[in-house]
Amino acid sequence: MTETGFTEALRDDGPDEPPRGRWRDVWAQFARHGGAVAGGGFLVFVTLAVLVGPLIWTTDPQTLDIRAKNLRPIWTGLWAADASVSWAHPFGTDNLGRDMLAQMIAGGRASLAVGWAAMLLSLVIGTAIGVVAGFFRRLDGVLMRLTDLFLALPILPLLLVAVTLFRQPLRASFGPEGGMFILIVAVIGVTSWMPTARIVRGDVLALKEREFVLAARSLGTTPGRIMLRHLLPNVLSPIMVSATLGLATAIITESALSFLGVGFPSDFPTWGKMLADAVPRMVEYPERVLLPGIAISLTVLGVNYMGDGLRDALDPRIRQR
Amino acid sequence: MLDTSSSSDDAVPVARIDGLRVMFATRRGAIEGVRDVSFDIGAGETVCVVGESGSGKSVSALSLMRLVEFGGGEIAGGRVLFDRGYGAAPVDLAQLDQAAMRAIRGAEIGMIFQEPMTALNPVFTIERQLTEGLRRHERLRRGAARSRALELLREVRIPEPERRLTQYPHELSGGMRQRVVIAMALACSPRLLIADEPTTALDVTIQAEILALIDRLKRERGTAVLFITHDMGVVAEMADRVVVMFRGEKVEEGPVAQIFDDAAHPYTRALLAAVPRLGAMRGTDAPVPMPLVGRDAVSAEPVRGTDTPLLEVRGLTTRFPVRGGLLRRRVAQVHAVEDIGFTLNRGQTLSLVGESGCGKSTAGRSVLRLVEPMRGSVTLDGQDVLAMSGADLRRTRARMQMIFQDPFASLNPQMPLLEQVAEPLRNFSSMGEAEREARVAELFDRVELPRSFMRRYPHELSGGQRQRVAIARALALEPKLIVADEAVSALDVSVQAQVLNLMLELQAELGLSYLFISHDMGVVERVSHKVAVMYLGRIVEIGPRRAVFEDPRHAYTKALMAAVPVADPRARRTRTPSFKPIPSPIHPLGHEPGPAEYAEVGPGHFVMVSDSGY
Amino acid sequence: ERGSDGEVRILYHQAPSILNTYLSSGTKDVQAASLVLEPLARYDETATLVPYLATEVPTLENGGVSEDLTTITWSLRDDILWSDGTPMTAEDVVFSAAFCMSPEGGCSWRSNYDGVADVTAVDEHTVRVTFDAPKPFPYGPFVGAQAPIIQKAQFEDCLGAAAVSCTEENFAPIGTGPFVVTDFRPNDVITFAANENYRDPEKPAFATVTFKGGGDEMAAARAVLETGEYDYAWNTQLAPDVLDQMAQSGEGEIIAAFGTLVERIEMNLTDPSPDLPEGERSTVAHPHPFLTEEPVRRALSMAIDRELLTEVGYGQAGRPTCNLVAAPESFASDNTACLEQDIEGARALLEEAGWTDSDGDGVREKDGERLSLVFQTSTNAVRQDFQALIKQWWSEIGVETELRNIDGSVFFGADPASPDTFQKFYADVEMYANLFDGTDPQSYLARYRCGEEPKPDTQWQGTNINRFCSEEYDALLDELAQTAEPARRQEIAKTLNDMLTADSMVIVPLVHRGRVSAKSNTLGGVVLNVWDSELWNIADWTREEG
Amino acid sequence: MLTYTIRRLILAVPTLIFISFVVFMLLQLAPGDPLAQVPLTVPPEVRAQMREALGLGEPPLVQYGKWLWQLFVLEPQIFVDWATRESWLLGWLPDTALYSGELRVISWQTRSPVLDIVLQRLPQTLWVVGLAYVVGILISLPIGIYSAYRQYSVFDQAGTFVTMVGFSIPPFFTGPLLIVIFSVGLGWLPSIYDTTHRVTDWDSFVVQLRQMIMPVMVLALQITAQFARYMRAATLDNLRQDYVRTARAKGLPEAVVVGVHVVRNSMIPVVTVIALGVPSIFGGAIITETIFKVNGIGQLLITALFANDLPMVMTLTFIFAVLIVVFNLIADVLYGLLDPRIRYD
Ligand SMILES: Nc1ncnc2c1ncn2[C@@H]1O[C@H](COP(=O)(O)OP(=O)(O)OP(=O)(O)O)[C@@H](O)[C@H]1O
Ligand SMILES: Nc1ncnc2c1ncn2[C@@H]1O[C@H](COP(=O)(O)OP(=O)(O)OP(=O)(O)O)[C@@H](O)[C@H]1O
Ligand SMILES: [Mg+2]
Ligand SMILES: [Mg+2]
Ligand code: NI
Repeated sequence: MTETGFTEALRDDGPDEPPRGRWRDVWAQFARHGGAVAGGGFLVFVTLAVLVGPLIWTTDPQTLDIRAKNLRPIWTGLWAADASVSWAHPFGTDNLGRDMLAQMIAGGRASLAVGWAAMLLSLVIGTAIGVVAGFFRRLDGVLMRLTDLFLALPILPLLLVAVTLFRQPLRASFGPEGGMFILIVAVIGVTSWMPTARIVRGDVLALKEREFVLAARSLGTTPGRIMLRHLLPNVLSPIMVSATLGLATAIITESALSFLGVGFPSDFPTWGKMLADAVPRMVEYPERVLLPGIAISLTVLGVNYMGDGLRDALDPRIRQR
Repeated sequence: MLDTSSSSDDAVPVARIDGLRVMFATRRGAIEGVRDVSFDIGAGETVCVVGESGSGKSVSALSLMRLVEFGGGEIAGGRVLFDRGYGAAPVDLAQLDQAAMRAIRGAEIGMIFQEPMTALNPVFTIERQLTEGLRRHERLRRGAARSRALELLREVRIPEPERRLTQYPHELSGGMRQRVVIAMALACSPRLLIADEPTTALDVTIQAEILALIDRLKRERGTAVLFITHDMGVVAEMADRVVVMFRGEKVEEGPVAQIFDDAAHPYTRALLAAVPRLGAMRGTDAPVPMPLVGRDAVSAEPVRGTDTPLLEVRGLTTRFPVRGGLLRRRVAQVHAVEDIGFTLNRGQTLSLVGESGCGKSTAGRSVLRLVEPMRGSVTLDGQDVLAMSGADLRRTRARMQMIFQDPFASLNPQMPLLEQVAEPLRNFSSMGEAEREARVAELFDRVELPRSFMRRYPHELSGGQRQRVAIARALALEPKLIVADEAVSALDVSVQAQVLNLMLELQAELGLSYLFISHDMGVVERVSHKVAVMYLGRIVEIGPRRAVFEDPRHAYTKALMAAVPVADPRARRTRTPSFKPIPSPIHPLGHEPGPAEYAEVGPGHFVMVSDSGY
Repeated sequence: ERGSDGEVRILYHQAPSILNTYLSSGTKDVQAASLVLEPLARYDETATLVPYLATEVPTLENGGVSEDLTTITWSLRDDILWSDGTPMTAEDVVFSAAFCMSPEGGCSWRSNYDGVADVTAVDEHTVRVTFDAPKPFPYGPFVGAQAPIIQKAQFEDCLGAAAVSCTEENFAPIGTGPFVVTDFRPNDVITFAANENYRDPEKPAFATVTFKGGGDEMAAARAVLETGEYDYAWNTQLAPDVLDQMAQSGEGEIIAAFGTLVERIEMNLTDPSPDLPEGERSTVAHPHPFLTEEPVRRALSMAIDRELLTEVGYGQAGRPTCNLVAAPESFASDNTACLEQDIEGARALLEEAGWTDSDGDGVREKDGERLSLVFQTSTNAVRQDFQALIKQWWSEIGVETELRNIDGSVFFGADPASPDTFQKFYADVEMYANLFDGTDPQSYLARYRCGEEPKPDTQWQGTNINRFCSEEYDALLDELAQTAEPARRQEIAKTLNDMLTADSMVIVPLVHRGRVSAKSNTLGGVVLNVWDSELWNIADWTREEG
Repeated sequence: MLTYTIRRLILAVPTLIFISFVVFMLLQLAPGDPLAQVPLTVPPEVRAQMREALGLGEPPLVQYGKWLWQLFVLEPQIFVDWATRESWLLGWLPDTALYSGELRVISWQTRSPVLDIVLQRLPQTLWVVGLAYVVGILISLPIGIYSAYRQYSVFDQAGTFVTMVGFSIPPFFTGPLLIVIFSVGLGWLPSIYDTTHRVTDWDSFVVQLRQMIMPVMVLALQITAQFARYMRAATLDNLRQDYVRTARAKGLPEAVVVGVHVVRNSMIPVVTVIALGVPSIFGGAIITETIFKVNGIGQLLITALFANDLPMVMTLTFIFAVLIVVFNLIADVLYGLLDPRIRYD
């Protein structure tokens, strides 16, 4: 090494390679996470399946074909030669002869839509309340007591109230299914934001003591912008975790709601409801619980892994390492 | 590659590192942390390892303990010979299994870690942590271990050792904590003591005490000491021999005097040149940029500034409430800043110095109203900052900015630098996206950062670069006043020198005024026009830098000056410094300390004559 | 021999919450209490009245009922002891009536005492009930599990409003039945022990009864049929294929019997449109746009395959029916016309009535009105299957259906604030099941009297769910109330039934539902009785070797 | 710390009253009728009378006031009377007779005091849900710690997989599945929980154990899934701390370094999370209790809800709210106790 080599080294040294585009970077990091890619891939697959599925598999999920009831999935033929199977219904049919494949597709669409929407809603509420409570000391007490209140609220009466008060107007403007969708999403969202709020608040309490928040304040940044631009991106990781758990809870809660009769119309399939409906016959027709059960689990797992990967990818510190 | 082989071959060294190579497996593949490093340490000898951050000092030390493995590293080559005494042949630690290592760790090699704040387990008492090693290695019973722990605490001169045993780490001050860590390392009377930057995070006063302590141990027990630091002042104070490291390699080794007087390697020379030495500015009035080896000659023009006042602070008092009781009423107050006053001229620098907790940061923040002062007046450009309403204040903030101590902490880790530097512009001007970007690019040029860095994130930069970004951000609105709160304390010496030069350069060009907060007397001497020494919330002495440094009047100022290690091995101190612990700044409600009274001892040089608590 | 057969375990998927029949709120409580409390007479499995605590059933013939039909005189057995050993007297009987008739008491079975003017103890073993008007069917008071005798000594202080604070008494009434309560955990478990003072020294054969509540039909059936943990499960109403599958385990069997329960679709003759102002929806002020047309109603009925519904939903436990009063045999009309599904006929009928699908969207319309229905029912797996099937059939005849299911506690509740009760009927058609107690359908048929419809003025209380109104019908009802002669009564009842069903299709009966319960193979003596408590003859139950 | 606790407790009172008021109003608004289970054969006039008898005619605010009075004045009196009369702790005190027979909080379904029923239900809920909680914790913590210690190992990956699947499968499926396998198929375990069973000797203990296994496992699966994730995250955090290196430098074996130093610190956040979950034990696990007929608090609540038993729902919800508030507080206090750095003033 030359003399100037050593003394030049006194200059700041940092990575020198030209920076890549931010999103390219995010993608590169994401792609490195095997689980994330698999999870994301599965989600894309499922989403595509439920969106374009009905175009390919045109059987109507609500059509009853009572003569073809209780058909087994086509693959049962592999080990039980005498099983009643039909290529017209590759996943079999239920006890009223509705096509399981079509129901899986339609049910997936409903479950995923409810799951995502409710999860997003609860995240938005939870994060907003958490950030505000953590940031403004004066609001903290009130907001945290509000959280307690919501934790203590009995969900079932709340639901019934919501259904009573809002079903008719929502039905009038969005149709029976659309209205119910909004109602369900709202109810699940409104009753499940509390853990997120608590976690986010905790993190914000710690974050706002960090110097960069003070720095932002000294730069004349308004509290709103501080929360939005500085605090929010830094609480992404706990939010991701909440999101994963939230999606699972939302999908399952939806099924519990239909179970209680406050959900979608009874002939409107969702994965959760298919699972619940199939439980009494799970010995004779295990596929009817397994299909929706596996679909829910894989979706949740997929979101979990994708969340992990996304969290890593979005954090510039991890991204570079 | 230069090679200076060990000079003390007369006795069997306690430890000998031979061709050490450490690899880290990272996501980007294996990287070398340390490359072919060799040196040895004899009994009763202090070997100092110096070098920039990231040069492999800690990795070498951790390899000696075989702790690198737990950090994802691996000793890929070389030998680490350790003499276990009793005349037995030295063992190669690199080959030992972890079980055998456990018998050596703590018992025969003790280690003091870099961060006293985090090196102790926060949830266990001092006793528990101190006796753990004793009970394991020496199989002491509880009572015996306890008395041995007490002995150790006395040895490291901790006041009230009995009480300390039952306390938790956070209840001790940084200095005490570091002494506990030392006591822990010494517990089993190790033959080799590794001290990894034991004082970097501490005040000069505490630092002086700890250095004295380690030195005494070495002399009294004949312990071999491997001392890691990047502070040349400390090296001069402590070392028998010095090993200079650079980017994972050893570039030079030699006796301390030789290194300081006649460094062979250009890197060593550059490093030494970058150290602001106390006394270097003796006889001058105005700050001058530091001459740096290897850099284009910076203009050595002194920065004089003007004599028109920009900022006038009078009777500024800031107290923090201590709440208690059922209703969380104020029960007492922390008198963080108590009746301070000073005037800062345009284009000049006023430094606030003092020990940790004396209220420097609070003073700086009060001026910007980042904390609400209780009373007093702060006049910027003739406008009373304290009287302003929210909106006015926000607008005024455009004229006064702040640079924080930790460049990493003060930048949002999740935001690209462009955004961060553009933030004040976004807040105060109606510039368009493109215009803003152009302005940021200009600012990057201004602080000598490549424009390509605009799209990076803080962690992708080195410490010095980050601080430049912070400076760029502070400059974005072309403020008149910058409060620099320990703005260079966290940086490597060489980087620190560059940032200091940059700040001086900007001052000369833009006529900036700095309120410079630091506890590093060397730095303060280099940059300030005026100096205010703070103690317990008050300014005990204030005056032109030259007057205060060359003729300190207040007893506290004198003690502070004396505690600063001098980067000159011949000027070693011999006496053990002893400092009074700082009294508590917490007073009950209604306690009104008397006003600060000053006597003018020279032109513009005031010394507090009323009781300062010192 | 009493107590020789050990324990019998009974499972009710709805748990009893109180053991005082008069304060009970549902069948489950009445049935649990029937182990302890007994009436003077009750119906057996063939719907004939048999005396219990009385020596015989009073009739006109034996002079127990007065010629003018206003009094009935019961003579009590003199060998009846309460479980605490004291004898039962006429005073207890008089008290029981007083208890239920006290206005603040909130007696659930008050209607059994309707029209009672006075109850007096003629002597220690004779009680006379006087009605304020001739009562052709005087077997309301003290007959059946819902009107048992309670002990005066025990409940004396619990009359009227004080009834609710008598927790101990309500939880462990002293009775004359085969068992006494040893432990009562509301909504959970009751344990009974054989009554030492029971009149038949040989009975009951079981020493103790464990009466568990909770869970669902599925689990209840499983516990009897598959795991054999329980001996008897009440109302194991499940899809027939599921039940059959379970029964194959060989632990137990399914028993079924038919009462008066009929699953039906009710047509709303008023307009439930949400566009109407609140308070006018589903009131007689606004007739329904198309359900008032008889051909439409008939077509809807014709499109339904009742055989298939029965097969899917009830199996052995149901029969397709065209009658509102499907039992007892003597009162059941012989309609069978509706049993045959006739999609083509239905289409033709609609076509003829002017309902055509002119715009080709699969839904018929006339004068801008589409044949589009909201079809509501309570949440229940079988009902949802029915809804799906019926929706399908109706779509085949060009009728569009929106399904809605509502939680039972709301649907069958009477909260006037809720838009979802079956009384409010904010839908075009709704499906549920109803029945009448005892064997006489008079009050049941009287529900459809003009003016009995739920409306805002009456807080939406009312029994005429369809808002049916026919002078002819009302006149016949009046006649029925005056008639005592059985043959004539039956004839009138059949006519009334036909007016509601076969003639007008205002009510579309679907399935005559039986009661299904599950019993263990080792349990003997079980006689399923749908006219009274299912546990009416528990004194005769025995353990048999499976 | 003590004053902090007291202050929070004082603040809790208005909070709770407010919560109870909101819940009450919500229940008032909710459609549904306590008489829904009364057979349809009962005529409307009788229903109206029954409704009167339940006190439903009164204005809501009066009902609410009554409930408050009953719960906060009468019930404590009864408790004091009982304590001085029968409890072993205070039984020696002279008997008090504060309660003089006013109407207590009466359930509409059972016409009996709500609190008596709640007390009756507590044991089985605590046995089953509580045990599941304990089992869940005992399983999840080691899994979490080991997963973190061997991050990205096969064990860690498998742990993640299993816990996520465990979390995403609803108990209304796992419950019947277990019953079909273990009760119907194998006949090993009872499918119905016997709440009257008393443990007196070894055999009866075995019986109790057998009947608890399935509900406990179903619940524990979900609990394990959650806590294992928390524990793993907390341990990962702490493994990176400097004090771990210090501990190793002392020559401590890994078992002590991880098992004592790291775990003790990682437990701080986890313990508070655990404390926050405790109210749910008392709240019962509605679905699981119903499936196995445990008939605990959860089943009580759900039946009360379906029967629109307002006083019962109200009281249970209120108790639940109290627990939530109290355990929030306990979590905060525990945090302070476990972490000597935290001090509340
Ligand atoms: N766990 C690790 N994984 C990967 N790289 C590491 C790890 N620890 C250290 N390194 C790398 O090894 C090199 C030497 O690091 P080391 O910690 O020894 O520096 P240092 O001289 O102690 O610096 P400082 O003064 O900042 O403490 C650095 O480049 C660093 O990036
Ligand atoms: N927000 C606050 N609330 C209460 N007390 C505070 C607060 N900020 C600072 N203090 C107290 O005020 C005193 C002065 O603190 P300050 O941070 O100004 O010291 P400093 O001189 O900057 O120290 P350092 O060199 O460690 O940064 C200290 O005793 C500190 O504990
Ligand atoms: Mg280091
Ligand atoms: Mg400071
Ligand atoms: Ni049922």
